Amino acid sequence: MDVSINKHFLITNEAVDIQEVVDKVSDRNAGAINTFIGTVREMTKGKKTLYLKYDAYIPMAEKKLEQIGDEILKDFPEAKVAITHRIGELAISDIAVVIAVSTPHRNDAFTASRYAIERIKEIVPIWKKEHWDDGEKWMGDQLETKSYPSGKPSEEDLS
Amino acid sequence: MDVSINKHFLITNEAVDIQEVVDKVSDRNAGAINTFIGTVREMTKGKKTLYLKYDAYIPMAEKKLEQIGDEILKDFPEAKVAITHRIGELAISDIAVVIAVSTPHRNDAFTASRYAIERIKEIVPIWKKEHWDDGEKWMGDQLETKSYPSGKPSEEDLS
Amino acid sequence: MIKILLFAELAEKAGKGEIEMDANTKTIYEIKNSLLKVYPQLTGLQTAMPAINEEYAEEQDEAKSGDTVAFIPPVSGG
Amino acid sequence: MIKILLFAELAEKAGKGEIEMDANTKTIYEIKNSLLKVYPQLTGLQTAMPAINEEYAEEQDEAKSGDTVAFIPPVSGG
Repeated sequence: MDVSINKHFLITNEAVDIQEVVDKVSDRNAGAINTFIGTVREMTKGKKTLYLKYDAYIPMAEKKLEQIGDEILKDFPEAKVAITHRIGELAISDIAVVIAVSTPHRNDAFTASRYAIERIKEIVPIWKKEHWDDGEKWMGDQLETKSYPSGKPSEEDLS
Repeated sequence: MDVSINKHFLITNEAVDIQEVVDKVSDRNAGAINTFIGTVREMTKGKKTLYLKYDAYIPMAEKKLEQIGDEILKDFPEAKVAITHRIGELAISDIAVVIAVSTPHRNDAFTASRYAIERIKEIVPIWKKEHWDDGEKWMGDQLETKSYPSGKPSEEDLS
Repeated sequence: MIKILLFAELAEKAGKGEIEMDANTKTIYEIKNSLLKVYPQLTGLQTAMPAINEEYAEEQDEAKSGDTVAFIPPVSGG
Repeated sequence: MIKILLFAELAEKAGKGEIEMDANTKTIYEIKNSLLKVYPQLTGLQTAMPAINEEYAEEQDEAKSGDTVAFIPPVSGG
């Protein structure tokens, strides 16, 4: 049996099964589970993506995903968190990441799941290479809500 | 083949399959899918639930779920929405509801999914009966964020 | 004939989920009062939201013969 | 010996993802400058975030022989 299936914070080359990630946070005292699923979008600002390639610094990426889980537990001690991020070549509509957070009450599940995806885009060493029909490019910081002029997370983000 | 499987807004007696609901909102231009999964929690305010029973006014409930989908499309025209709510007897950890919303960008998926669960608790004719070891009760309004002193949705909620 | 639907606690207290009311036209308000005469235990009707043919309605709205009127207790899905 | 890891664009530009640097102790700042002498095309080092043994580090932090230093370009997971 593949032991990776039980890891709550996982980088994998395989297709991500949503149910498998959700099962890791299942809890008799969870009333709510929020999942965020990041998928490969075809069109971005009028440009057509053919496929993506993700690369990661695997051991550090898993460590940083786990750190995000720990940060969530500080705010929501009853939460359970699992995150799986796929790497390698992904086609349009493929799942890149699944975040699952269970909490007793729904507000916390939304807040924590939202927090997790923002943090992934800040501190987890994973890189996306876009392949278009007229070229390819390793993408930089993809944050939609915040920008790092220096390209670096702030001191606070790294705490 | 059961035609209900293709309904985006569904009340069902069967166990809810998360992947099946997510598949309904899959889209080449979705970059984000948010799912909210409501599960049966064992402990609420120190009281132990043995199981739940959900009842619904099925045709109106499906119509109101569809209305919620339409409301979301007004704000997010590129969103796809699917909601399945289970009725009948549910055990601890069983899934009561799955909401899936896909959008090109993640912010909208979170906002819309959050909106959907709040609206379900406002306007969709579904009722929960809690069964404890010392009794049972049809639950009233379960909103965590808002209260209706009259027990009725407001005019605005019904618009 | 107007069809009346009751749910959850209301259905349990009435001992049935469906009642047929012999009438051509009646406001929700009149239907409630008629029901309360026969089923005085249905105090929950006061906090229920009425619906006519699967759309929420108001006290003064009229149901006609052939319509379905439902009394929706405070909902608790999700 | 300090092990240097490069990723994404940095790895492509260097033509490799792993470099061994013969040194006992070096600050991140010194490692960067050494790398740029051999691989002047690695301008992206300036916006990369350094890490020592899988934890983010600062310019003035020291890596010792046996440590792994990684240069993390702006991330784009999710």
